[in-house]
Order: sequence, then structure tokens, then C-alpha cells
Amino acid sequence: MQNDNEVLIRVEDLKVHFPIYRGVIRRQVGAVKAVDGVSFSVKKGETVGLVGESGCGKTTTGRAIIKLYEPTAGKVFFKDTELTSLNNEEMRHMRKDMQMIFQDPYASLNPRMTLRDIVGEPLLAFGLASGKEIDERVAELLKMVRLSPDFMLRYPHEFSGGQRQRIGIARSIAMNPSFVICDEPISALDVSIQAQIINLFEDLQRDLNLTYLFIAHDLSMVRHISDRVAVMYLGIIAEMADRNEIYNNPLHPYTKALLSAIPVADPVYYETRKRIVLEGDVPSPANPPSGCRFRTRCPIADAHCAEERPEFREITSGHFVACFKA
Amino acid sequence: MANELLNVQGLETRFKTPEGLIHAVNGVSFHLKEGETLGVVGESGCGKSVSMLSVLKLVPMPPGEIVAGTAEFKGKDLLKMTNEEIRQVRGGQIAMVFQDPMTSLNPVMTIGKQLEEPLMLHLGLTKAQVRSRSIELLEQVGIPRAAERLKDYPHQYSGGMRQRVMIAMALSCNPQILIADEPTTALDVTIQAQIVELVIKLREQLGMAIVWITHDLGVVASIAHRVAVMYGGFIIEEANVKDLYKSPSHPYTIGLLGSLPQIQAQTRQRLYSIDGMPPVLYKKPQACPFAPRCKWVLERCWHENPRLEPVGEGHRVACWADTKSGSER
Amino acid sequence: MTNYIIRRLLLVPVILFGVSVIIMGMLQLLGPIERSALYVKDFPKNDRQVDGIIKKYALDRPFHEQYWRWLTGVKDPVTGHREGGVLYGDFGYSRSASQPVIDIIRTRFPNTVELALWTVVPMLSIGIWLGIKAAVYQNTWVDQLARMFSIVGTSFPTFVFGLLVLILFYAKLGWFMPGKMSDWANQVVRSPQFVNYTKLLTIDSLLNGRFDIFWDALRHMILPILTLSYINWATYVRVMRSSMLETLRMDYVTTARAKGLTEGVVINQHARPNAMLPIVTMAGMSVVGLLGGVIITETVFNYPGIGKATADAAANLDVVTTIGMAIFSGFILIISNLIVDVMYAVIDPRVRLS
Amino acid sequence: MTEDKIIADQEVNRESMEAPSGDNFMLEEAHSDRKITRLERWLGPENYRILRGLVKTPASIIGFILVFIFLMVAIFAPVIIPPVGRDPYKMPRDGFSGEPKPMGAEWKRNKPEIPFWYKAVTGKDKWVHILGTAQGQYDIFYGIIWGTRTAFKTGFIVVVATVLIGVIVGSIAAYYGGLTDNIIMRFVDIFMTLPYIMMALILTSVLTPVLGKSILPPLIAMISFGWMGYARIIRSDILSIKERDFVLAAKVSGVKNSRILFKHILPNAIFPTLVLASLGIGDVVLSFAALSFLGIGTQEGYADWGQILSFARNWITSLDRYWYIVVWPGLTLVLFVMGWNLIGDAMRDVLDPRMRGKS
Repeated sequence: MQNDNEVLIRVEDLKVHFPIYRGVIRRQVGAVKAVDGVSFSVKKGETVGLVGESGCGKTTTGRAIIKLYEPTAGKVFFKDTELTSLNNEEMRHMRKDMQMIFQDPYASLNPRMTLRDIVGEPLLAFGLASGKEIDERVAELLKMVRLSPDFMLRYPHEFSGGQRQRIGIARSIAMNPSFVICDEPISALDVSIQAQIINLFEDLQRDLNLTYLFIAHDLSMVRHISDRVAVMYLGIIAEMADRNEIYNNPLHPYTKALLSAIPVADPVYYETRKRIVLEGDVPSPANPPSGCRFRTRCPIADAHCAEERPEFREITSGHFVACFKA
Repeated sequence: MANELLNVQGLETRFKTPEGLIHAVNGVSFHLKEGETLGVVGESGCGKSVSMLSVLKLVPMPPGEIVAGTAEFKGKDLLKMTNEEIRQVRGGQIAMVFQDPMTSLNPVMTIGKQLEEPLMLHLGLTKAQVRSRSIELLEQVGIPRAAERLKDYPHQYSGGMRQRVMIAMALSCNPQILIADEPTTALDVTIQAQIVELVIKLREQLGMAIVWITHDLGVVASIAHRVAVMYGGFIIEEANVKDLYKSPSHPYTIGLLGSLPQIQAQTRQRLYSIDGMPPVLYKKPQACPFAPRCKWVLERCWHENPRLEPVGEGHRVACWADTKSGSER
Repeated sequence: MTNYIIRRLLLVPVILFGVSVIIMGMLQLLGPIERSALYVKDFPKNDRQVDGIIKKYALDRPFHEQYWRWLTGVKDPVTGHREGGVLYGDFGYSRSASQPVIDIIRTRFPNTVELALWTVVPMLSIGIWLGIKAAVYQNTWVDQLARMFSIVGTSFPTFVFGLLVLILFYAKLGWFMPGKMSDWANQVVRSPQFVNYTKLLTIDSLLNGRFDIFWDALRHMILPILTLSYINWATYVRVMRSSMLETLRMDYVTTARAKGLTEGVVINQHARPNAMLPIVTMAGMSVVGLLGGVIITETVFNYPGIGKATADAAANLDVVTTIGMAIFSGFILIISNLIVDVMYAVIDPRVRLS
Repeated sequence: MTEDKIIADQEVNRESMEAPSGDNFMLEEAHSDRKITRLERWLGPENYRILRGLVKTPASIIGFILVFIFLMVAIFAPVIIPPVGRDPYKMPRDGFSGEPKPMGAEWKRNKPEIPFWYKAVTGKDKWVHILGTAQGQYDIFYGIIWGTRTAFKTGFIVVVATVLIGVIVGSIAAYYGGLTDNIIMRFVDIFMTLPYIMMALILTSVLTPVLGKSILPPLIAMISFGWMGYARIIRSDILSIKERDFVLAAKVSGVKNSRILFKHILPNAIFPTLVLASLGIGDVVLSFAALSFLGIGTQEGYADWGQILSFARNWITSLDRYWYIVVWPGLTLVLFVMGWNLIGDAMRDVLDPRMRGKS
């Protein structure tokens, strides 16, 4: 699949700002710059991991791509279509081909609908099947996510978190999409269930030739599943590279700190590891620092970092970094 | 053993819910030595938090109920103590830090006021002493401008800062045991690293024993001396941290470790996964609770619940099967 | 917080405007001729008079003109004398009470305030206390009793309760009586020796050193106070109980217990201040409840407050008076809501410091 | 220790695990051990929990029994005491004297027919005023029995109308959001600022000259000032449901907006409102009785509980003798309202947010 270099999704300078209203007459006084200039592309058949801590804008990026949030600026190309200029009905049709899996398996299924209705809903929405056909397709989809078709007439609350996430996955692949955004799909699950779901993702990718944008905060899982990884910090991408490259040769100080903070399930590892512990907290996206976003916590920042915003540039082939020192 | 601080035997706790009785803890036994850090690992609902809350009788009763067991702290059974006696222990000799720093501090009380409560209660300090000690504590956990920040309310602190305050509060009376109930779960990775680092530093300074409850095998590896793995309300394996990660012997522990991706691996390997799901304990398990998910399962596993048996130096496992050979032990 | 208070203050005229528009809007259901009768002291005798009134108050004009005249009144071109004009304190003339509406408010409002003040204090303290006890001793007999009391209380219509206590304490036992004061006391109060400091009889009588009058006033007020209180007790017990139960489940309460604090400190210093927050919000609502309550209570006990005036006016279809009362109580409510909001901000640092 | 060594160690561990590695077996068992009934399937977990919570507590069962008894009385009113004259809601009067007649006094004029149960229960051949008469010789027993119908009628009409208005207004505000929402909700705020009873009183007194003295003016007044609460609840429920992931998921699935509203949002948002509203009947009846008690609304002699009670206002000094004018209709009203409140209290417990997600 690496040979196929066709770009499926291209995001160009995407910005999503949420206005803040304050004061006596509820004037807009500013904006939460949740996503503030993000560019990347996803090739057909690959998995791109998007990692970052809470509030870094990774979920917002995912939702803006599929237009659950209206982007403030920037462009998103899916195949040859520019998405931000589409109207609702046009976008609705695009969703046959691009799908999303949500974080919370308890909240993402309508409690009043049966599995058949939930999984079959996309088919119904596009008028592609009816009656018996839906039943057959739903049974097939349930088997694909390793759930028994006998569950078809049951309701979501009869299932555990892992099973519900499978239901959500079945729904997302119902229309045979080529692109699926996985928004922290395993972070609400127990450790022993996470591996099941990750394996399922891999199986489905192989069988259905899917392309994933895999959003998560768990770096080790992201590395495991992704071909390329983008690290987000405070609304921007700090670094993006091939999975091994970014882990073996991190260039951005934030990536380095993040990597050293990963808890590794090996006590021996800690005897030798030198940790980089970052000081302080992530600043508020409503009032981000000038220049480089990371400079307030960066161990190597200098005056220049406060003045100018570092460009997101390609250092070596396919390895992008937004840092002056790299 | 002379330096044994806490010795819990046969602890059982259950909850009444509208759906029926939940058997959260079904006979948990462990001990804790002075200055030692015990990691308690398990998935949600395995009973790890409830066991520790039970030890301090902090389980809400009702609906909770401690049915059986003893918890000897320096020779005295905590579970048999009167409310007044155990109150003296809480916060003074055994302190706790909770999972969610956002909800664990009283929103309408200043940080200073919340910090000074245990100081006045357990140490009986004067106003001036309390204040200087509070500032000292906040500085110790790395909160800048500590004197000013005493006047602030919790919502003016970030999540990581609040967890530092919680730790400061817990350590204020120099407890012998610190029970940390998933203290980093609600935090981001970089903040989690800060907190873990802080606790390791304070542990060296103060020498208290720690019980660190978590579902994250990585965090435990970085901080614990000894690890107990829980499943279905039981401890199913217990060992020195290096032994546990090097030669896990219970199928569940093996599965858990195998389901984590290897950070060093340069090529993608398929993850090992445990099938099925953790049990919901409406009935007290009479057989091995892991049997339905176990790949080594034997006939015996379906009828009899294995007890923790030693398999090596300080390494105990509750399993009928020998995972090395696949046959019965 | 200053910003917050300013915002709330700026809302006051907006709400007052809305309230007055709604009330005036209801009048549009009547025809101009019927409405013309509402504006004057004496019922118009002939068509010319009626026409004159309609012209004067623009009653046949669009709503906004009528509304404006109603707000500002009409200046007589010859004498320069202003007639009407709510903004100038002229709420019209009450036919049912044979005096200007503003005078009814002036003379009767202190009586209602006195009643309300005597009600609020025991109502709040007992309700909150009982609610906390019920929550702390959840599912014990204390809790069951408090819940039963709260359900029975909320189910008892004010007037049924009032009539029942009248049967018992007045008609049967003769301990307490309806009205405001006995005739002999009325004579004393009207005499020049008696100084009205606050217009609140219970307080004035004490200030004048007349304990007999104080006792008389109390005997008249106890039944209405009881009637007004019990239904609010019931509500407060319920709200306080559920709020306290919720608070007791919070993580910070467990933290407080884990610190080794005594149960008393945990409940009184950690749980209660948080559990009180919804009660403060409710206090604003119970002012609404009280105003509704006094209409019925004062009627049952024949107590001369604005509630009884409103009820009498409504029964006589005296719309001018009822509207005057509505505008006035709308004003009271807006002010009390404002106070409640500010109080909330003071108690909750999350609001205060944002 | 080098990295290579660590990896080697882990590979050693891996070898000891000879069991098949990580394929997903088909999951044949659902999570829940409980038997899940068809009713639960149909209602969904949340609503089922509400329903179950309702019938479980003894208090709510007493409530249901009380309401059921009143319902039976309303349905069988003509059997219990046959109507007199053309309008059954007009209480028959036994003369025009002001003084109330005591309980058990003989009924002389305008008697109803004797129903089958009468002789067996009372042992008498002729009608007596079982519960006495009010001022103006209105029979209290007749008023209470037929007043039950009035109660259900007023309660039902007002609740249906207010819920309808509330749901429409609330949904519009929630659906359009922004400025529309802001304007509508400020309007609701203003309506809510006004004391309900007082506004109902005023509107009734404005409407009475237009529509005449009947049941209509108080009904309209109560509807006009009673819908705001429902509008608020449904709006906030819709808004919270709208943000739930399953609504976003439906949107991502390409579901059309109208279907999202009617299939995903409304069914999940409306149930609490409907249940709470149906329990509002008690409050409506109470307010209606209060208006009647204050002497506005229905014409004199209309069979409603508040009106019978209002007669007592003229006999306050001799209530020790005429206690039955207060006690019987008062008790009826209290029991009726309490029936609904008992159900409502249980309902509030189950609907309480802190109870949510506990099952």
C-alpha cells in the first residue's frame, strides 16, 4: 500500500476558532483558537496518527475535516473535492465516503434504537437499501466487527463498552467509505479491550482498504497503528514524520518530552531512561503565547522564539517540524 | 515481620444496587512494608479502588458494605476501629489522593483553608505555624508563589496544580502510608510525568509507603517496588515489579502485558488480545473469574477458584495452570 | 463580578418593560369603550365623556401610542396638570377600594412586608435544617418523616390549610383571630401618642413600649404566618434534602473524610455550603411563591395587605387595581431576583472571581 | 542495560505465551446477565428505568391508587349521583336560604333520582344532604362528585395546551438557536418573572367581561401563564441531546436534519417533559380551585371544589358549626393533589440527574 501515493485527504492551513462572548452586551472579545493553521495530507490506504494532549485541537481538527464544525479558514480536499465550500446537502453525500468513529461508546449510540436501526441508518439515509436488504447488510456488518447477527434487535445498553465500540465501527463502515476518522476510539476502553479494537481496525483496513486518521493521546498505541504520526500542540502541528522516524529521531522539543513521558511497561527501562519533565501547564488556546506556541514550556527557547512563529518546514524527506532549533 | 505496616486479610466488600448485589471485592489479602511502594493494577470494576477505600472505611455505607476481612495497621485492625479512632488514622497516618483533581477539592473553600484543616486537626499547630507549614507544603509540591496562592480557590488552579495540592494535603501530616487512587488517570501525559516524578522525589524525602492504584501498567513499572494485579475482585498475581514484567505467570497478566504495543519495536507486530470482557460481579465468583477468557483454561478452572500460591521468591499466582507448560500445576 | 452585576442591573428596565407590555397587552382584549372606564375615577355617564376619554388616552390608536400615554400620562394643556402616567407613580384610581391605587400600595404594602418578614426567617431556617437532617440520616425515620411532611405540605392548598386552622384555632379554641388587630388596639394605634416608626406594627408596638399591642398583633398574625410558611417549608425540605444528598456523594466530601475530619465538620463546613447554592436560587423563586401566597392567605385571614387588595379588586373585575398591583409586584420580583443573583455570586467563588 | 537487551527480554517472554495470539472470536454473549424484557426493549433503558422507579416505591403506588379512585369517581359520576336539570355541572340547590344546612338534613327540592346503591349504603329511602349544603343550599356531595369531572377536565385541557405551547416554543428556540433562541428565552424569562396566580387572576378578570362568567376565562388565563416551564425544560433537554455524540454520529452517517430531529433528538428529549407534565394536573387543579376560591372564574353554583370552599369565606366566625363546608371539599382537593404529588415525587427521584446512568 505504500506504493500507492495517491493523496486522499489534503488539509491546508485549517483554522477553527470558537468565539468568546463577554461583557455587558455579550460582545465577542476573542476566540478560542482550537485549531490555528494545520496542514497535512493523508495518502490512500495509510494510517495517519494525530496525537496530542487534551485541548491541543486534535478532536476539533477531525471534526472540522468532516465538517461537524465549520472551519474558520483553510481548505480541506477530499480526493478532488474541496469540502469547506460545499453546502449541507452536498456534504451529506460526501459522507458516504468519509466516516467517523467517536470516543465515547456510551454516548455515540442512540439508546432508543436497535442495533439494526443504528447500523442500518446510513443505508436508509442514502436510500440504498430497504427492508430485508438492510437486515442482510447489517448482519454482514455485525459479522465483520465480530458481533453475532443475533444481536440485531437488541438495544445498545445491553452491551459493554468494547461491544458498543464495535457497533459504532459497524455503522461507520456500512457505506463502504474509503476514509475513516477515528476520534480517540479506544481511550474510553479497558486495557484488555483496547487491543481487541486495535486489531479489529487493522483487520478492517486490510480487508476494506480503508484509510484512517487516527486521533489519540496514547503515543504508544498511535505509533503501533500509524504509518505516519503528527504531533499537535495548542492548535498547531509541531512535528510530523514517519512512525519510526518520529520515535527514533524526534526533532521538536515537545515531541521529545512527550516521548519521554510515555509510561513504558518495563521497570528495567526506567533504570536507564533520562526523563525530560516539562514545567508548567499548556497555556489557554484563547490566549496563546506569541511566536512559537511551545516556547513557554520549552527548555531551549530563546528570545527569537517569542517574536516569530516558526514555519512548519520539511527537514528531511517527509519529516516536518515547526521549530527554529531543529 | 517487624516492618510490616499494613496487613490486609480476606477483605470482602459489596454494594447494593437497584440491579442487585455487586460483589466488588471478594477476598483480597496483601501486605505493605515500611517505605515500600505497592502498585495495584487492574481494569475498571476489578475492585482495586474499593479495596483501598474499604481499608479506610471510606466506602459509602450504604450502599457499600464490608462483609469480611481484617486490615491490620501497625497491629491494630482498622476495620474494627470506632469512627473516632479511624478518623485519627485518616489523614494523619494514612492519607489518600484521589483520581479526579477537578472534583476532589471543595469548590467554595480556599486552597489555604483546605490545606490547614488536617494540620490543625492532627498536628494541633497554631495559626502562624499552620500558615508557614502550608506555604512550605505548596512549595514542596512545586507550586510557585505559594504564599499568594493560598488565598485562591480550586477553580483558579489547573488540573495538574490541583493534583499537586491534593498531594500536599495528603502529605501534610507526614503519613506512614499514602494511598494514591489513580492519581494521574485524569491528567495528560506530560502532567502525569510531572506528578510521578514529584511523588518519587517526595517518597525519597519522606520515606512513606505508597499504595498506587492504576490501570496503567506503564506508570506502575516506573514507580512501584511490588505489584499486585487484580481481576474480578481478587488479587490474581503478586510479585516484585521486575519479576512481574519479566515473567508474568497468570494468563491475565500475560494478556495485559501482551496487549500493550512495544514502544521500541521498529516493525509492526500484531497485538496479543484477551477475548471477551471483564465480568460484572452480580454473583460472587465460585470458580476462577478469568476462566471464560483464558486460553490455558483447564477443567478444574470451571469449578474451583485457585488461591494465591507462591511460584518464586515473593511471586504468588492464583492459577491452576502452569502457563509455561500449559499443564496443571 | 462588577461586570456581572452591571449586566444584571441593565436587565432590570428591560424586564420591567417586557412585564408592562404583557400586562398592557392583555388589556387589548377589551374594546376601547370598555377600556375607557378603566382610566377614570367615575364611570363615564354619556357618549361624549367616553369619546373624550378615548381621545385623551389614545385608546383608539395603535398599541404603542396607548402604551406611551399610559406610561407618561396626559398633561392638561390649560392647567398643566398631569393625569395618569405610571412612570410618575400614577397607577390610576381603584374603584373597588375607592382610592388611588398608589395609596393602596402605600398603606397596605407594609402590612404584607411584615407578614413576609415573619414568614421568611423561620421558613428558611427550619426548612434548611430539616432538609439537611433528612439527607444526613437518609432512609431513617427522620428522613421518612421529613419526606412525608414535605409531600403532605406541598399537597395542601393554602386556602384549605388556612380555613382548617381557622376552624381549629379561631372558631373552636379562640386562641388566634383573623384580621390585623383588635378594635381597641386600632384605636390606640390611630391615637397621636402612638408613633409609627417603621409602619410594621409588631416593631412599632415594641418601640412604643406597648407590649399588649405587640401581643395582639402577634395573635392576629400567627395563623397567616403558619399558613404561608408550611408550604414553603415543604418545598425547602425537599430541595435541601436532594441537594445535600447530591453533595454528600461528591469527591471532595470523600476527600474531607479521608483527611480525618469529624463528620460534623464534613457536613457543616464542606457539604452544607455547597448544598446551599441551589437554595439561594430558590429563594428568588419563593418570593414569587410568597406573593402568590399572600393573595390567598390574606384573603382567607382578612388581613389588609396588598394580596387581599388584589384579590378583592379581581373579584370586582377592577382591572386598574389589579394591573397596578401586578406592575408593582413585578418590580418587587425583579429587585429580589437581582439580590438573589448577587448573593449567589458572593457565595460561589466560581461566579465571583470570573 | 541497552535497548536491545530489553527487546530481547520481551521476546523471551513472548515465547512463553504459546497460546494463539489475538484473533477476534465472534462475541456470542451480550454484556448484560439480566433478563431484558420486551417493555424495556421498547422503552429504552432510560425510560424503562423511570417507569420501573415509578411503580416500585410504596408512596407512588398510593399515589396511583388515589388517582385511580378519583378517575373512577369522575367516570361514574352519573351513577353515584344522577344529574339534576339540564346542566349536570350546575349544583342543585335546595332552596335559597343563606344558612348552610347540616349533614344529613333532608333534601326537599331539586332532588336527583335515587341511585341503586343509595338505600343499601345509607339505609334511607329519600335523599338527604349527605355532606350538608353550602351557603345557598348547594349540595356539597353533588358538588364534590361532579367537581371531580371538572378537575380532570380543567387539568387535562390546561396540561395538554401548556405542554403543546411549551414544546413548540422550546423546540423552536433550541432548533434555531442564536438570536431566535435569545429573543424567545428572554420572553420566557419575562413571563416567568410574573407571579402566576396574580397574572392568572388579572387575565381572568380582563377576560370575564369579554367571555362572560364561565370555566373558559380561568382556563385561558392558566394556559397563558403556564407554558413557560415546559418550554424551558424541553429546550434544555434538546440542547443537551443535540450535543450528544449519537446525534453527531447520525449527522456523519448522512442522516437528514429532519430525521435527526424526529428520530434522534425528540424521542430522547421529550419523555421527561411528558411525564412531568402529566403530573402537573395536580398543580393545575389546585390553581383552578384557588381562582374559584378567590371568587373569580366560574359562575356561582358550578360544580367545582374551589367554589364550595369559597362559600366558607362568609362564615368564618361560625366555622365551628359549619366545618363541613371546609373539611369535605378541602379533603377531596388535598387527596387529589396528593395523589399526583406522590407520583410526582417518585418521578422527581428517578428523573434526578444524579440517578441517571446508575443502571
